[in-house]
Amino acid sequence: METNALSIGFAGLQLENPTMLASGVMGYSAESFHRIAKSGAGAVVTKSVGIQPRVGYVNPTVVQAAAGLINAMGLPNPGIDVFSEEIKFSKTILRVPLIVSVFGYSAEEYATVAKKAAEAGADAIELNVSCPHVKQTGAEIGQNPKILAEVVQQVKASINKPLIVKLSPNVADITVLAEAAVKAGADALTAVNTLKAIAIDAETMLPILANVKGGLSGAAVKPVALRCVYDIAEKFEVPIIGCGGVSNWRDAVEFFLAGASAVQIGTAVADDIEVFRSVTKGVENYLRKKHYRSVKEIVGLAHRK
Amino acid sequence: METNALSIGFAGLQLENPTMLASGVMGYSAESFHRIAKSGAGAVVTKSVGIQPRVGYVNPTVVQAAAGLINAMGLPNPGIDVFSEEIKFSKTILRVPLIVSVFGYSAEEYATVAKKAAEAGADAIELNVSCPHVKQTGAEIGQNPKILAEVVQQVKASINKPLIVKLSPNVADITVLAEAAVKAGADALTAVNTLKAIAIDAETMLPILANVKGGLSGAAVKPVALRCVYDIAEKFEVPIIGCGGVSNWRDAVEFFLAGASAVQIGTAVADDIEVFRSVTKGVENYLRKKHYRSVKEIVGLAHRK
Amino acid sequence: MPTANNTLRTTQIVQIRTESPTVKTFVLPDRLCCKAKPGQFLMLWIPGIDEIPLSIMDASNGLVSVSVKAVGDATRHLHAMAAGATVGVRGPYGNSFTESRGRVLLVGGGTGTAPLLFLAKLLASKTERLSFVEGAKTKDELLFVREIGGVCQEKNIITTTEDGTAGLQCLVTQPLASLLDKDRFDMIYTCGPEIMVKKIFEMTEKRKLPIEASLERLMRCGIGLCGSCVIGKYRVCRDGPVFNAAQLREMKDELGISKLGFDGSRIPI
Amino acid sequence: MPTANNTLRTTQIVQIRTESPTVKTFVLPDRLCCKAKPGQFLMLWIPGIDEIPLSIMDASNGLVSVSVKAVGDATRHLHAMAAGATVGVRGPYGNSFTESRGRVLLVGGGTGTAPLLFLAKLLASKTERLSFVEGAKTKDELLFVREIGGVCQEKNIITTTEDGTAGLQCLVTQPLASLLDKDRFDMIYTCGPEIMVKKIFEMTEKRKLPIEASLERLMRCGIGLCGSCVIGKYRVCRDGPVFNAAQLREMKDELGISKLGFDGSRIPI
Ligand SMILES: Cc1cc2nc3c(=O)[nH]c(=O)nc-3n(C[C@H](O)[C@H](O)[C@H](O)COP(=O)(O)OP(=O)(O)OC[C@H]3O[C@@H](n4cnc5c(N)ncnc54)[C@H](O)[C@@H]3O)c2cc1C
Ligand SMILES: Cc1cc2nc3c(=O)[nH]c(=O)nc-3n(C[C@H](O)[C@H](O)[C@H](O)COP(=O)(O)OP(=O)(O)OC[C@H]3O[C@@H](n4cnc5c(N)ncnc54)[C@H](O)[C@@H]3O)c2cc1C
Ligand SMILES: Cc1cc2nc3c(=O)[nH]c(=O)nc-3n(C[C@H](O)[C@H](O)[C@H](O)COP(=O)(O)O)c2cc1C
Ligand SMILES: Cc1cc2nc3c(=O)[nH]c(=O)nc-3n(C[C@H](O)[C@H](O)[C@H](O)COP(=O)(O)O)c2cc1C
Ligand code: FES
Ligand code: FES
Repeated sequence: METNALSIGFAGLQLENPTMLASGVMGYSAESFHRIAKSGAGAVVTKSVGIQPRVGYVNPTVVQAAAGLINAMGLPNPGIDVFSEEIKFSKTILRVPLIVSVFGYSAEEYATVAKKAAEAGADAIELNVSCPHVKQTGAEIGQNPKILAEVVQQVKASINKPLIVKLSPNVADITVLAEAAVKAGADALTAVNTLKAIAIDAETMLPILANVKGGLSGAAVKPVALRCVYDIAEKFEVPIIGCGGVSNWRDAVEFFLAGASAVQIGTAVADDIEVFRSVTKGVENYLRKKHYRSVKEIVGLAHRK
Repeated sequence: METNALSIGFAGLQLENPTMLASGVMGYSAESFHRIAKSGAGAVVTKSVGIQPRVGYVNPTVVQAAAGLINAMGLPNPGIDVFSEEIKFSKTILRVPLIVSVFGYSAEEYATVAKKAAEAGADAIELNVSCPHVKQTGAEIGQNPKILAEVVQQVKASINKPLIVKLSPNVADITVLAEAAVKAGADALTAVNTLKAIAIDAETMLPILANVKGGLSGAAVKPVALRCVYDIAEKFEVPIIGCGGVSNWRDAVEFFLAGASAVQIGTAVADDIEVFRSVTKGVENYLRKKHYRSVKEIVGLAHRK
Repeated sequence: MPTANNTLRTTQIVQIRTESPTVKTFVLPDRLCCKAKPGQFLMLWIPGIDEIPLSIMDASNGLVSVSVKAVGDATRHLHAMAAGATVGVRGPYGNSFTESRGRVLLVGGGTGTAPLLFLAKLLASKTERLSFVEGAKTKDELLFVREIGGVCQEKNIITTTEDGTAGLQCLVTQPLASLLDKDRFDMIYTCGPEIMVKKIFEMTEKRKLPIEASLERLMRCGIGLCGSCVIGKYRVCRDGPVFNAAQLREMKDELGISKLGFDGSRIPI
Repeated sequence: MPTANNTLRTTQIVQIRTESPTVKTFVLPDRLCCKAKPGQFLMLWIPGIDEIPLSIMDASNGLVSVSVKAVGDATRHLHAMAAGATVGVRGPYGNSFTESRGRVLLVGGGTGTAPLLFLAKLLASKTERLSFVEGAKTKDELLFVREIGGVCQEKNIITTTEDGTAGLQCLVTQPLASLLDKDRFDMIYTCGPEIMVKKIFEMTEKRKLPIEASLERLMRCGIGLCGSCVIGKYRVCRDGPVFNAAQLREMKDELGISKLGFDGSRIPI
């Protein structure tokens, strides 16, 4: 098998393999991106960046649940001006696409941050319109198709780079939001961000996270994330990046079969930073065993009738 | 401690302890209800019943996921006319409240079935407006506040028994649906039904469930279910029955602290039918250790400021 | 909650043997079911078609065998498969026959013979005497004749066919009455059509003999949740499929009389 | 993914000891952290306030101890707690010091002495010679003097204070130069303020001596996800907190110079 069985291109991005670091995980520094790339990731997505610096929430910001984690970091980030330097430096050492995740409190803010990120050298922009635990941004935008469309349009108009919109699973019908994003100009979709959740401690009778509510990630959400990808792929032709609970090659293959062209991995990095390599190797073996020449050939196969 | 530390009354129901069998689990026959009651349940909810018999879906109807199950039974049920006999017989042997779960394809159907169930002797009616895998009923009603209100109103007008509405977690904001249900006459809410999910098999490249999509239950969904209860309790004064991933006393306590007056248990019955007794015992010990005289005293405590 | 048993595993059929014109045995590698005990069953996924409960007929060396009668859509699809085909497996599920010593009688009808053969192999070296009574419609449908001959002594085997093409011409229950009166048995095991099981149970009850019967019911989840397989207060998938005399007594209003259909209503057997 | 370590456990403080005007030791029962190795840390939840990383100072018989300096909101709340108070624990996390034989030197500053004391106890019987250099601002803040005296020979202990109220009047790094030149050491372990660690590392580098240093960074998740604790390409929580000479060399642009602040921007140390 040629070594490029794993390479995949979509939305103007060219990936050597279809695994990416999910936003928010080890996502601040060029050295971290570099290390993740060396661990086998085909692309890296940065922590979500806004217009101003944010210190995020007090701890606890992460708590374990059954087969997953609940986090409420509160979008800590140094602001796009400071982060632009990190983007520039990253581009000098990184040999895989760097996707900058962006958030804002208005369409204008999203556009401003995205523009600066693109100018600093981002290979693509991912819009975080789905963070479930920060008020007035994140999911509040990602749950309303009209507001979402406006944000996507303004960002699209202000950058010349591929635009990925990361969707929230906390909606009644994700295809409505997907449609709004695509019609407004999204080149690809990431599905999905975390599920809105809470953890309460019986002993102290208190919510554990300082922010009370957070987002559930990890294996627990995989069946929901996979269903979101399946739902979108059933309705549109749009490149989808699957995200939620991927920790081994089998999970990744399930996402490809559901209709994803690539997968993002977040929580599983806690277990093993080399997860990108092991997933990629596993997918490669799978393709070989099944006599496929490219991962592209299996995208969406679970929909065949 | 008096033995009635666990007893709780709400919405006109009086329970000896705050655990119930969730709808759909062992939910067809009087003998099963009786056995569940003997295993310590404070009330039992039947499988959801409609106006006509339904055979449900072909197998596979259940598949295991990380920390949970995905099921798509397809609402198999003998129809309310046949089931009325089972209700009548159940009432002759059952010493805990029997709650009949009802579904329909229109407000009229819901009302008709609920009326017959009430006439046959149901102690309360639970409306299943949240089944995520049967088209044109279930979640499609439970995701739309207007349709939901209409269904609740019609049912409420046709019965003289407590009316519980079981909500779907597959919505952007569960409090909107909760509000619609309460304003339309719901006496209590059950939160929540399953999360819409899918399982795909890498080897055969096929969705596993015959119905393709199903509902995720079990420990995986607990953080989401708990958040739904917390969200509702934050906004209204309405009795809430927590449901989703309860398998031990700690889970139950977390639901009480979040604002639930009782919990339903489904998936955990697969591990141990005596789960009702062990949960109840555990809650009792907890209350004693914490010097509470009644479970009522801890309902909603996680909201204290 | 999530257990290894409940995880759906895909595997490839390694061998298919034709046992009769309507029954084939399928041999599958499976790490968990190969450790099953006689009486347990598995859920077999025929991809894209159905998932059905099947008694385990043999289990050893990483392999598990099931013997399947083609009766409908799923079983016919399975019969049409060739070695190498992919299927899914969950389990093993359910309880198993208890191990008895002394004089043991096994009574099998149809594919119900399969789990009894598995049990017989286990008991062969541990019992004082192992008797096997097997019945079928016709000679061709008498299953595992050779295998039973390998574990029981010739004189302890009785076969019956309805058309008289082999053994006695009668129902399997016929020779039982005199056998039970003539001989002392420490345990009777049975599996087969429910009418047969019911009759045998009536015979053992009359004589106050211990019995264990493996029952079949419509099964969906296989793990005690969906309620499809309920008989009386018992779930066949989880509390059974093997039930003893005390339990069978509790379900006498339904045994051989009615079962739950796909819609959960009671239908006559 | 979900591990026992990562599960938040609540537990009650069983003992509180005052070590200095600013440092208290808290003893907690915890099934998992009581098995920690020297160098590992835990995340302590102060309910309703914060959750902070703390080095494990001792672990045995079901109990774990941490020594905490009151420096801000969380640590002051902790100091205000009484025995019996409920806290939450996750961990133990991170790697640990490697066990060396031969002649070993430990250099501690401030609460950095805590994990070194834990290590010293472990190494006492296994090494040829165990030397301890400890520094503090003033006599009152010299931690664990008695305990260190219990594991190291008097002549192998050097203490320094900035105000000269005990031991030598100088920084802890001062006596080190001559010690390292005079004596042969097979391993140097250090933990304390990063400026101190940096200086010591420069000294060991000059002399080509092996070293292991435990670092501190802002930590949120403690499990290698959030990126708060990154130094160079390493996550202090997951790849550390203990780093060897080769690793310290890789982070020399940041060690003692800058760290990530709460907003993820680089701030000077
Ligand atoms: C514990 C148990 C062990 C069994 N062991 C064996 C065995 O070793 N060999 C064997 O050949 N058969 C066995 N069966 C029966 C086997 O499961 C059915 O023959 C099979 O499911 C029929 O499927 P079908 O689609 O081919 O037939 P269908 O056309 O669906 O129906 C044919 C008959 O099978 C019954 N049936 C259908 N689906 C199921 C189901 N999910 N569960 C139970 N019964 C069903 C129907 O009630 C009907 O009477 C067992 C059943 C149970 C419950
Ligand atoms: C691996 C590790 C081991 C540690 N071991 C000990 C120990 O054994 N004893 C001890 O007294 N202290 C230890 N610390 C430092 C301790 O975590 C901080 O002193 C504590 O978090 C301060 O919290 P505060 O709210 O009291 O102070 P704040 O007012 O929040 O801040 C005071 C200082 O502490 C730092 N700090 C605040 N929060 C954190 C955090 N979550 N992680 C790291 N630093 C933080 C700030 O940068 C600031 O410089 C350790 C830190 C790390 C990373
Ligand atoms: C600690 C943590 C921080 C996260 N921060 C962000 C973020 O800043 N922006 C974002 O879009 N998603 C963020 N996420 C969500 C992940 O990118 C991802 O969508 C989610 O965790 C599901 O994937 P996983 O199961 O592989 O972790 C974060 C997740 C975690 C666990
Ligand atoms: C096998 C199965 C069948 C179910 N059938 C129904 C049903 O008929 N009606 C209904 O309202 N909920 C049904 N549910 C959902 C449960 O009542 C419950 O809301 C859900 O499983 C979450 O609770 P748990 O995690 O304790 O199982 C079913 C769940 C399972 C697992
Ligand atoms: S098959 Fe579902 S309970 Fe037995
Ligand atoms: S504290 Fe989160 S990565 Fe280290």
